[in-house]
Amino acid sequence: MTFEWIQVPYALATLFIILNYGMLMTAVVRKLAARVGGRPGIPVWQNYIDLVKNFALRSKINHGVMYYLGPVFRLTGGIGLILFVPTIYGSSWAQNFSFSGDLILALYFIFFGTLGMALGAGESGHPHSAIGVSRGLAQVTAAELPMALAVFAIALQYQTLSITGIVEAQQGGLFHWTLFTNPLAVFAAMFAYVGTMMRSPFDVVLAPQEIPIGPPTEYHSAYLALMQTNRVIFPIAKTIIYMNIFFGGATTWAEFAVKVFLLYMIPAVIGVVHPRFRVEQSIRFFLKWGLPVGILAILTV
Amino acid sequence: MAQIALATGFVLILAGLYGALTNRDILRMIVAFTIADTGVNIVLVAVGYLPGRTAPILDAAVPVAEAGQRIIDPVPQALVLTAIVIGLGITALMLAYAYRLFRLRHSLDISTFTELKW
Amino acid sequence: MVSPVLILAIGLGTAFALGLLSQARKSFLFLVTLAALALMAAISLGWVVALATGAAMTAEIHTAGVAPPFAINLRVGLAEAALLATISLAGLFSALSMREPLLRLGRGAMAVLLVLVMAISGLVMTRDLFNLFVFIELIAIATAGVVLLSQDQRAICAGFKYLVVSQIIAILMLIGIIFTYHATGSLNIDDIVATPVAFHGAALAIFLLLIALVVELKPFPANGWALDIYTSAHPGFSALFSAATGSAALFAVDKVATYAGDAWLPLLTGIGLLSFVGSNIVALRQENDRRLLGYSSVGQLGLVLAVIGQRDVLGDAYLYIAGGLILSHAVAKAGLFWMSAIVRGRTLTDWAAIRARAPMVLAFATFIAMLVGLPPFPGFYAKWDLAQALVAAGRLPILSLILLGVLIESAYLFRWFGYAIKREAVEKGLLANTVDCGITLAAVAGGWALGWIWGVAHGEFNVLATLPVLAVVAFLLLEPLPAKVKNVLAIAALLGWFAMVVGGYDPMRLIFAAVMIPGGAVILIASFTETGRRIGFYPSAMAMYAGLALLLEATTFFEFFAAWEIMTLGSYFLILRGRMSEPHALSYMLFSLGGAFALLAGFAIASGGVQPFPLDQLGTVAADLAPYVFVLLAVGFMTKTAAMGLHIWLPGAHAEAETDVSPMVSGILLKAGLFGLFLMLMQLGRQSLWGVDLTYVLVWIGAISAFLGAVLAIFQEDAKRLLAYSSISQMGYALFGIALMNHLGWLMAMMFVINHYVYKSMLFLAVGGVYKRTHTKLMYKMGGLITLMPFTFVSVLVGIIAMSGVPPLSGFGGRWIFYNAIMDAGLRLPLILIFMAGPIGFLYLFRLIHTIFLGQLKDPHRKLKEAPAWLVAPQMIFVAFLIGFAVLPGMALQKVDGYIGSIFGDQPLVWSGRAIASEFGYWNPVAIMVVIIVVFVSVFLILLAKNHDAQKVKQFNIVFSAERPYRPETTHFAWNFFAPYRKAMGFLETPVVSTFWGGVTDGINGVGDFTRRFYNGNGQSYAIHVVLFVVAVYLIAMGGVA
Amino acid sequence: MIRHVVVALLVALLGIAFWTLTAGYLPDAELNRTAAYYAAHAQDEVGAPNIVTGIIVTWRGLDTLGEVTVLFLTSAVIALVLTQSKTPAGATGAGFLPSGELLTTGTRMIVPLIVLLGAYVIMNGHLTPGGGFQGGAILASGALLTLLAEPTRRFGHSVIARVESASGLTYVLVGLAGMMIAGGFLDNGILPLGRFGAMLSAGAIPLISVLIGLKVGAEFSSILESLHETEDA
Repeated sequence: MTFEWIQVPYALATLFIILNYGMLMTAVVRKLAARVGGRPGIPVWQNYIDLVKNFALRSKINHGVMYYLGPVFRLTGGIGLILFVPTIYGSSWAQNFSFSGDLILALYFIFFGTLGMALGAGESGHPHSAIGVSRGLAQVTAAELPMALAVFAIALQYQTLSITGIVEAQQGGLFHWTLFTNPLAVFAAMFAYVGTMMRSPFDVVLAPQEIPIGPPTEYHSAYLALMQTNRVIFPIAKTIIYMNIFFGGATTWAEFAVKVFLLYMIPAVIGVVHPRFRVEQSIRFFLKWGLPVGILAILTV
Repeated sequence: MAQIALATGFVLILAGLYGALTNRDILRMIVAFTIADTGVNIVLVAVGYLPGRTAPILDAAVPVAEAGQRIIDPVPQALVLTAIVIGLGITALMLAYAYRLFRLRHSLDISTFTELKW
Repeated sequence: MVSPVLILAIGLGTAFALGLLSQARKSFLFLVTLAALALMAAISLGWVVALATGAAMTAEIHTAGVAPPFAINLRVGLAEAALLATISLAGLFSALSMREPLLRLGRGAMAVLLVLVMAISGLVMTRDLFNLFVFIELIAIATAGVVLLSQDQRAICAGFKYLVVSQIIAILMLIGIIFTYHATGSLNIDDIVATPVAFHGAALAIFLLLIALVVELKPFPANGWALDIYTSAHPGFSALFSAATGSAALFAVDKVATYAGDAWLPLLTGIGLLSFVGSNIVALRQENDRRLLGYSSVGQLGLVLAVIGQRDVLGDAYLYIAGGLILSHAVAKAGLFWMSAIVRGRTLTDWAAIRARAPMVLAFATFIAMLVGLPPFPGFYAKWDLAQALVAAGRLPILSLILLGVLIESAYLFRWFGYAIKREAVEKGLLANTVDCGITLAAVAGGWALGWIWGVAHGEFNVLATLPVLAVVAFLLLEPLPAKVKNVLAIAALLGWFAMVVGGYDPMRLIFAAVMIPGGAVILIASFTETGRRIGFYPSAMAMYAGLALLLEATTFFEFFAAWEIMTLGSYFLILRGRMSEPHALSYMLFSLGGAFALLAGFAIASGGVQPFPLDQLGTVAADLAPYVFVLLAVGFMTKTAAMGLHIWLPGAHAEAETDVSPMVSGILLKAGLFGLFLMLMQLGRQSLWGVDLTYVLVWIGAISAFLGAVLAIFQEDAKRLLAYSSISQMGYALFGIALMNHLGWLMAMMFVINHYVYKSMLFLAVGGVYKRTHTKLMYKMGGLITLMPFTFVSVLVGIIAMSGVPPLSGFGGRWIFYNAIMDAGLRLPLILIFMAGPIGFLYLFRLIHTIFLGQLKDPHRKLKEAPAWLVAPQMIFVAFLIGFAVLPGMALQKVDGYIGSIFGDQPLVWSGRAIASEFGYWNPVAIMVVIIVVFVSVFLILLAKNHDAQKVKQFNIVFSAERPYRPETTHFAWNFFAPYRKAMGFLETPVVSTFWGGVTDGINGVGDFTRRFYNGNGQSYAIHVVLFVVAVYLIAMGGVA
Repeated sequence: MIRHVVVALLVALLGIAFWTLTAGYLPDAELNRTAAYYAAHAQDEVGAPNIVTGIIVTWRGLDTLGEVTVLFLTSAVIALVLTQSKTPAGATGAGFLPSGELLTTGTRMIVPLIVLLGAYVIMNGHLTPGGGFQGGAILASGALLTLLAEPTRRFGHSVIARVESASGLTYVLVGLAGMMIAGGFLDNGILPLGRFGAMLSAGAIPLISVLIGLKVGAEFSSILESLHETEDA
């Protein structure tokens, strides 16, 4: 695969679809969660309203260069992640720029936005942002571990690191999915998936933000808009990766929509029924439960 | 005969050593060492002894031609002379040291001179 | 050539003649004495030259006009001549050192000194047993006399103790001599050798004679009397006592051992080793400098005695080895004793005073290097040859004991050196005067000259004749120049050398060379910040670089080992320069030496004594030995890369070093270990020991280092320590890659070589710059420096992105190759640790940048400026390089890839244009970079369009806990940054390894402290010790015979 | 007490070693080759009927030079040891009673005889038992007698020292002369061997004996003198 200019509009189109899908889906999920709790919840277009409002805000302050660039890093991370991963298997136009690199690129690029955001929040000088970052990073080290092991396991299984290659190997029916050919790896990876979706019980990272003076209030106006944008596309991007390597990928946009939604519901469902872990508890949890499964996964491939 | 002389020498050496290692008085140690030295000298001379022979001086009694059959071994005698002188030198030196040590501490007990240790 | 007997005649004649001269004209008497000693030295030096160049044959001197064995004869061969020269020179300089008491006490004292030197010379020359005895007694009496020159009243007690023991020695020796005479009918040593021994008491006679001579060597533990002399006598005399008397007594033992026969050699070896190891252990707890030197002397004599005991396997090398050790000992010990005269205080820490005089520091360093046997001094060559011979003869245990002894000795010597460099110097601690400094420097010159001679004589490789080492010497001489000038010269030297050698290297060496040599030059740019003369820095740094340069040039085991030691020595001095680095430099040195000894043993086993052994023949080592060679070499190299378990020296050493030294020792020096590992694995390949594949063990060690290094790094509060632990982790990755033993693993390790050099150097320089401004390394005391030090921030930012492996910077390439490598490897479990280490690395890196540059600016830092331009400049070079390397990794890697392919015979990577593809995946660095930049710029433009008019707010324009904070200290979240992590994973922080090594050192120290109580100070007890020693050895020896 | 037991044990063990030597000792029946050589060549090589003197002065001359040096050293060192703790000048000998007339006179009579005997022993060293050491010791005994008889008496230190030094230096020079004009260092052949058994024979042996005698006498006297001066008041 090499670069052609036509890929640029193709990629933008994919991006547009995913953005809108994400806007709606996250709203739906929040609404569902509210209903479970007996509240009416938000309208499904709430995300659009917020976005427009935030872009339109005129009061804006600046704490410094990194503060300014933080949301840029963040959103670049989200968009880049989408662009580096093929969205629809077999589609000639939804391959994005996946020729740039394989699964490893995607896995490591996840950290790009996290890092930038953390730096930006750090420059605001607000202690809560630092505390949040500290907690988040600490938790992610343990949470990502089963995922890394699972990825290694399936890379061994399929003898490739190419996402397209992995999806290709899963074609030909439900039971060709990694979910069934290598359930241990998928199980391990799901620990990571649940653990990094910023939902309960693993969302103590966000706790400082919930007190109404955390980084989200430090970030406002267009900054917040960029972050919000990222907030809807980043989980989708991540879910796409999981979908691609564990759940047979998607050959059509419809399949994409369904699979992503279902996958996204997993942490959402777990989240509404579980209370929060403290960070050290979640670390221990991942080491105690996620890690052994991951080890089993790589040992049994 | 030679064995007796040797044994005497060795007994003196051992006695001297025992004395030197058990007496705390420096002067007694020195005396003990001279006893041991004497023992050594006796051993030296005894080794040069050949039964039935005479002193290694070529005079009327020992013609040059017969010297090889008539005299005892002259070498230990020469050695013992040196050994005696050296022993004397060291003894004198030790006495001088003993004097200095006494002047330092007004004591001749060797166990009091232990500032240097470890 | 004049007859060597004149040496005796001059000494004696002058001693007698002094009595005829006027007592009043003391200076004149002293001049006469000096002239006599100088004449003796000149004669013996003349003989050394004549014998060494072949201009003269070994001189056989008959006295009384009668041939031996009937009259006493003397012999002067090369060994004798060299010893005579040492003795008379030591006598001459010691006379100068003792000028004050000699002038005070007059001609009697001078005569005694002359006779002493004469007698020691006679002891060396004579071939007659009884004559030997006479000379020994002369030495004893003269010693008792010269001891009195000390102002120290305790010297009198010491002299008496010495006399008591002399008596015992005399008794034993005389009995031995007379019965030997009885058994053989001769007193002539050469004649006895030729005569068959009939009398069965002869063995006992020989034993008595030998043991008497051995006791004369002050063997541990029967040596309290000698130690007292070292402690209390005038240092000038102690120098003579150690250097001249000791060497001559050793030579006497050697003479007697010749006729006693090989059956006695094991006994000598045993006593020698006991003495060497024992007295070094006891010395560990010694705080008095001269007594310490005494212990060290005893130890060194023991070492040479052990070498004498090994003469049966040393063959032609015997003289070279024993001579190298004796002369090193003599010169260094004499030099140290002479030096001790200029130090007023008597504890080791008082030596801090010498710091005021740079040449004295050089002297101290020279002497210690000589004693420990580091290049370029004779002891080094001797140690190497000794190890070769011992291993060839299958005497590995003896070699191990010797190396253990050397290690313990270096522990206290380098600790002492550390005191001298780092401890508080007391006022007027230096009794500096020209004469004492002069003779010390003469010893230094002698040491270097001997190093040259031994190098020439070695034939294979003369360390001092190599261009890099000559450059080091040149920098020693250039010390008076200003630092900036020297810096220019140093950079020029490095670049020049690189330009000279670069053509001949294979791609892998080229990468290492590029990192080590021009890489060093880039770091040296930062050294332009230093003003003044910066004494000591450039010779040390250039020594390290010289070692590295030679390491790459090495073609034989010996060249490699020599280079390794030079590098170690240079880096030790560099590290020691740090403000608080005294203990860390010491532990660095000890671990390095221990590692070097493992290398020494490994090389010796591999070569089986064949010299020179080409480095690229390492693979030909016998299959049954190869695993052991593997283990030893791997341990040696891993000490340098600070693999877990052998790492405890690193954090302190790297963290406490100076700003521009940290990147050198971290970014560059660690690569030497990797280079060694590459060489080793290239040759030896996979090896198994007891059914375990050793490369798997290395993989595990690499993984554990990568993981634990990272975990420990996140808990550090000190920025440089954090970076240091990070190095352990990074080297663990590299070790892991090498040990995978596949193409991509090696490529990944090579990538780490480049990357780690760049980002670690950059980060150390950045943190160093911050330290220069804030005067603290504790991160929680900083904060918010981003606006004040923007360039430094950029370099840290780029550094941590690169190090964490986040695209698009070059660290990602390493990760990508890593994943491809492990796909090939068939290893699963250690990967878990590696996987975990990755994100943990992210933690400490974030902490580094956040707590220093972000968060709240502290009040004392409000007026800080950017780091000095000279510190920023190399960082910017690194930033540019990192970005360039990220886009175009092929510029460095493609050739290496091809080269590694030629080793493994495969080519898993396909380089097409800018893209790289492997069997499993693909990677297009240019595309990644372009996509990210385009997206980033687009998003940024959107933000700019909306928020270009954002209002800049002040530092405390935030709300926290419902109020506006006003104190940065309470608002900056920095201390114990990863508290939850500590709660969850803190058990990994348990200092198991430090506790282990601490236990080892405490144990040895404890043994030393317990053992030295044995020296209770009572002269009679010492005499009993001697008799006990004799009887014990007798029982052991007779048991051995039976 | 423990010390005594340990030492006794050690000495006993050493005694076992010595016993081995004694028990295994067999006196030679014949002179060994070294001794035989001396017996055979006493006349033609050194020309001294007293073989022991021949050995001491010539064949093992270097030992003897060393031996002389031992005494030289001892006297020098003792002087060094004791100069640092000499009794104050004014107090010297004050504690002694004056010796009686009888003693003084007797001493004056005997000392010349002693000196004469010493000279005789020295001069005949190569012919009869005796020699430089023995004679020197006799000479020194004269000095001792003087010191004992007259405690307040002081010898001229410088005279003794000069004799000591001059004879020592000459000894070394004689040795060197042997190297120049005869077979080697300390060869007695620098002077003609003369008639075997005559007073002036055996080459340089009588000369060396005299030098040794003078030196030994001077050194002993010096040692005695030094020790004597330490007497506390």
